Amino acid sequence: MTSIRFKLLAAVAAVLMLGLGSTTSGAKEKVKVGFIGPLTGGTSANGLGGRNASDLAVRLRNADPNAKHEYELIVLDDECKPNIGVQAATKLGANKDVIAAATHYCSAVAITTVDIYHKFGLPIIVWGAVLPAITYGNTYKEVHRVNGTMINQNETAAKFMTGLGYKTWAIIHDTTDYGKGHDEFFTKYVTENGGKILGRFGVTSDQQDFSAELTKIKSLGPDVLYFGGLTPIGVRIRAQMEKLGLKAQFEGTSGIVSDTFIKGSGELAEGVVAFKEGAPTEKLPGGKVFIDQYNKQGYGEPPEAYGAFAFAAMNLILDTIEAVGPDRKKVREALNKVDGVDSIIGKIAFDDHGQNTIALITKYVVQDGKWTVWGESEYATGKRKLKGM
Amino acid sequence: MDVGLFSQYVMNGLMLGMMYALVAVGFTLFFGVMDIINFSHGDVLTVGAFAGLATYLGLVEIGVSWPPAQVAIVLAVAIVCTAGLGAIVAKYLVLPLKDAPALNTLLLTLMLGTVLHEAIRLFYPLGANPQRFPSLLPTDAYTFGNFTLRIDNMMLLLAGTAVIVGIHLLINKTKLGLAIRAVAQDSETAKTMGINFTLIVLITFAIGSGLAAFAGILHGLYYSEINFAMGLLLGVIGFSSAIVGGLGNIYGAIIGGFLFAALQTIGVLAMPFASAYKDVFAFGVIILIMAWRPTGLIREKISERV
Amino acid sequence: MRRARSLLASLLPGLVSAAGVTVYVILLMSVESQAGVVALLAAGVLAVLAAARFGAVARVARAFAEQENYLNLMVILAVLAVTGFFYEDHFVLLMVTTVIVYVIACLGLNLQFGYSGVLNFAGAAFFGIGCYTAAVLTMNTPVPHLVVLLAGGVMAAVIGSLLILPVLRTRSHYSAVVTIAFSLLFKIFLEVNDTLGGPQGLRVAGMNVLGWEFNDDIEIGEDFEAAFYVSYAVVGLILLVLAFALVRRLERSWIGLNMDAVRLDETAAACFGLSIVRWKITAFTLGNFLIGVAGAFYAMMIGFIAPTNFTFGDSLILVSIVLLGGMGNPWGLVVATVILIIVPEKLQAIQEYRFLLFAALVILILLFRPAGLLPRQLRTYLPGWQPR
Amino acid sequence: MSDAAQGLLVSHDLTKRFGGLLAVDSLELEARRGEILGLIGPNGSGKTTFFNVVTGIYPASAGRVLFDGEDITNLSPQAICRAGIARTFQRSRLSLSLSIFDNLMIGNHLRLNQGLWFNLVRRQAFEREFEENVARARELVKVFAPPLADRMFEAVTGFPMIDRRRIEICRALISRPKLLLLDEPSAGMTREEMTELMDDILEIKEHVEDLTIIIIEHEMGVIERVTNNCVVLNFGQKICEGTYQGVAADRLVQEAYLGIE
Repeated sequence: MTSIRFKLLAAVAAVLMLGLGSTTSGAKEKVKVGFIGPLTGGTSANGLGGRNASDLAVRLRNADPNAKHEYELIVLDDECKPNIGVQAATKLGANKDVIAAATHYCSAVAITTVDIYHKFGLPIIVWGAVLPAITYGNTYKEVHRVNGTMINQNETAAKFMTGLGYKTWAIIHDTTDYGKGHDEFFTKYVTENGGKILGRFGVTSDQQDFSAELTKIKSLGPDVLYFGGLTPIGVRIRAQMEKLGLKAQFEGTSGIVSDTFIKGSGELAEGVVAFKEGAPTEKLPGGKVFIDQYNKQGYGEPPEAYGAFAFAAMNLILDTIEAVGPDRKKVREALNKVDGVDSIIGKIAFDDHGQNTIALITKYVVQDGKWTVWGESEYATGKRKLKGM
Repeated sequence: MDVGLFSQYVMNGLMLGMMYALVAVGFTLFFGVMDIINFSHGDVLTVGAFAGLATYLGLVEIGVSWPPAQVAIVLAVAIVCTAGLGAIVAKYLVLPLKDAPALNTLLLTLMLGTVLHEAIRLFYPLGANPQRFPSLLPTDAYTFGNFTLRIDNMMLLLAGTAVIVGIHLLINKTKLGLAIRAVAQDSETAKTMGINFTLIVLITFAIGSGLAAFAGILHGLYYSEINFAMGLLLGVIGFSSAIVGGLGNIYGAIIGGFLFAALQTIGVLAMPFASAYKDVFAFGVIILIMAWRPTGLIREKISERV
Repeated sequence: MRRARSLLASLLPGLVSAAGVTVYVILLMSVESQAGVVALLAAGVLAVLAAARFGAVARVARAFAEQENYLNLMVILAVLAVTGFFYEDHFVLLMVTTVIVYVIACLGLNLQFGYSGVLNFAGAAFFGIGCYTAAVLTMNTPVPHLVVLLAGGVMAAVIGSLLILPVLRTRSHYSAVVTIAFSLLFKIFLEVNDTLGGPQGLRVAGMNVLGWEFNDDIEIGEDFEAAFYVSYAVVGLILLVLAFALVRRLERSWIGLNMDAVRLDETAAACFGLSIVRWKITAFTLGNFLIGVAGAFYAMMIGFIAPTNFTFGDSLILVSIVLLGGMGNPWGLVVATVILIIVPEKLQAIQEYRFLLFAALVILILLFRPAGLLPRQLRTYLPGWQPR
Repeated sequence: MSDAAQGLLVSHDLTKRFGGLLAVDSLELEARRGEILGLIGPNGSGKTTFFNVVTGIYPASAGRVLFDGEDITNLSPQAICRAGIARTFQRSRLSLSLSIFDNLMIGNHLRLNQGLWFNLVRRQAFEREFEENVARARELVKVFAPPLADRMFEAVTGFPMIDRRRIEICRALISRPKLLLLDEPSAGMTREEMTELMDDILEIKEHVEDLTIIIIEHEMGVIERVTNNCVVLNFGQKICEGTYQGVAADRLVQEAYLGIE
């Protein structure tokens, strides 16, 4: 009997608290928007950066006296696992108060959840997942993506590298969808451009020792070691190349364009090349403001490689809601028509599949402990030389 | 395959095997005295490596820059940290569960491992990111064709061998070792002969965990990088090695460690375009070995009293 | 008349507690604000502690033991009540069904090491086999989906039988390594292998039984519309009742006794003619079957599966549930699953600290309540049977 | 047709080696039908190992074991149980977390219907079999451990050593063996308990005709009171046999065993 009385008390307490919670809203209509990304696990650094950037977009908007609505950001963790992603997507989709969302860094999660957004009619913008099929594998009007796919990235990379005169490659990729996708598209474009793949090595994302693979690669003697994967193993591979005296040029993907890679590799990072969608944030209209504002908010984590995309996606959502009102269908229609809107990642234009078509790819090289745009580096001018040049 | 390349593979395999063997020996020591698996061992190794890194950063801060002194102090601090941690784990988490089913201890230590590496991820500054580990040893390299021999690797290999030989001598030639072996054989009898059971267990855990710190520093120096998750797979592989070799037997653990490293290396060599299968191959072979030799390659003495 | 009244009296504690818990769960699922969730959870813990202090828990337990059939029915009604209450709320229903699926899988694990002492650290792998079977069958063949559920279980059992030899020959820690190795191998294999979708995984068709399309929202008449998860929740509940009944009957038979004997003392059991091999195989295979069925059902509900769902860490969560609930107690599983699945979901505030707190909680329970939250009771062969 | 002149259990040249250690050395032993045979000897003389080889837990290194005229050497423990041998263990090996009834039913394994279909689906038939066995178990317990008959559905953990020993003996008896092997039943008991135990054993003999018992004991009082014959082992070899009085007077035995104590 005691337990019942306790529960009644608890219920009363909870109801009171609910009441208190909901009385704080001001004069403006409150509108909810969502963010989903990996906040725990191996890729959490990127997820937290994206969350902070989205949060920044919402905070800036709420501080704007001209905004028609007051926005509330609902943040959910997908752990980079498809089943957890489904839970998060269902939670947002089923909550009719949520008008739109910026979602997913991990491709395996995004590819799983697009059906759910479609089912619930929730318009979303993918802010980091790069698998082509997320937009091109369906015709869902709800699904959009601001960042480019790995197709664009590898086409540029292959053309650029063969253009420099490199002939042969060995590939190490992690066995996630990210690594395997990069392997597939890079192989395709590099072969089209006359390059040759001498060997291909899949590694698991928690592998520590790559000496067997690297020794084998050393005996194959490629000009370039292409790595399709994320920063943590990128750092390990770069260090172990050195120990084994492997002198090939190191080429990475968007997954290693981070300060962490440079911090982790130290002087070994010098001369590493990699490719990423979008222009460097500080070079874009509003990019400087983004970086200043981000630093001003005092977030615990840096924005990382895709923070700017998350910011752009969230901003686009907020703009659209301001324009057409908090209605999922209207927002969806308006997003489908986005064509040439300015943002901190450049102009955004969605094609029939909701894919941003003006996906600019920037070439980077590490120079003196910094990711430097190729054209501005001493490597481009010939003052410094890549390996084997 | 030319000689240089072959030597390179052997060298790689030896280093990897050494790392696995050091971890496996810890597992086997714990099993010997307590008949339990301490699954947090891999993460204790991570703690050791991070303690070493923090010490190094501290030393740089106060101006100690002579590498041999740095190595010595980093090792000493890391080993003392994990040895203490090991003893605390034994006293407050493992010994209280002495009479519980084996599964409880297994799960408890697994969860302890999670607590340790999650704590590093969340509370070490930028702990979620890989950390650069300094090169404290001379990095001169000699090249013979396809074979690159680095002085630091050679030193690490020798140091690892010395530690394993040292543990062997400690267990087999000293009074402490005798006591450890007595407890391992039959803790009841050992108690009646005046051996302080609890003390021996604590000392064994301290030794084993100190060994993990050593392996962690070795790992950092060899790979120049450490991260919060490095102990997970090392723990599982070290455990598998100890089991395949035969629990409670130091030689078994060493053999198991080198066997696992060999399997992975062969996996890459044999399947140039399918090397991702190398772990599938290695674990598959482990399962087959267990089917063939259910108590490990070096058989555990059956001491079941009927 | 008097009989009816005494029946009611003995039912009352169980009825009241079941109703209380139902209301509590409904409240918990409806509360959004973090303060509300924390207050409710604290109130729940205090209520249970207080109830235990004043002997109410024991009374409830006795009521459940004496009037099992009525109270089992009561619990089923409670789940239906929660489902009905949230008939429009997709997310809550997804959580309810997820809990149901986990309980089914853990019932399988419970057969394996709760009863027979056969360690299995590859629960998530066998679950994954069920999922992949469902993916392949629903997308490529016209096999009816109820048969797909069975096929998922059979596949898990068949692939599990590859491990039978090493599992039978090894004991305790040695058999742990066999399943741990399998668990790691399974996930890596799926990632590397391209025919099963590789790291991206596979699409799974939604369930369809005799033309009843599960993935469509339910519309009755003009005004009534219910979330499609209601279908999954109801069918999941039916599966759960079947699995629960199977496990319960097994426990309450000579077979359950044999399994206990094998777990507690193989040598002694062999000396009385028990075939250790036979009962270990029975438990391992049947357990994997249940896990596989749960997997096939889950895959059809989620719609897309990928290797990262089936890691060693996921297997550990399953093992933790069985241990925390109280080895060998199916009701304990239910309680532990609800706590481990629902609470972190509601406590969004702990986000990044979730794993840390989860691990610490398991350690505390193992230290201070080693037999689990609801320790297993002595076997009663027949429900409500009293020695005369 | 077994030869009445031959013993129920006969071992020929039975040898068990552990590495270099000869635990049982060319043992010739015979237990005659219906007798209680005592097996004595110092610690480590191979008594328990002999039981373990007979019940199939250890394979024999050499030699043969005949039971009821059949060769049972190296059969599985299960097959030996089926042949009609039941035993108790030196350290009590009851399943402590189970009830007395559960433990007895483990002993009764071979008489229970173990079919999946029967156990899972035919619950009414199962109910009948269950009730029958409750009655059987109660009957047995009433004879050998009357106070326990009303507490059959309590966990064994709660009972003192003497009761556990009784339960263990009941567990062995419920399968109606032809041969009962008792491994140091008096271990860890007080004087009074030991007297009760001896009464129990003699009572078993009275109730169950034709039962043959081999008993390992250190307590000479027990051996003296209950056994018909004795075999003395030392270092795995038989050094003497005969009645207790005869054996006790033997010089070899006194040297090996009694003298040393």
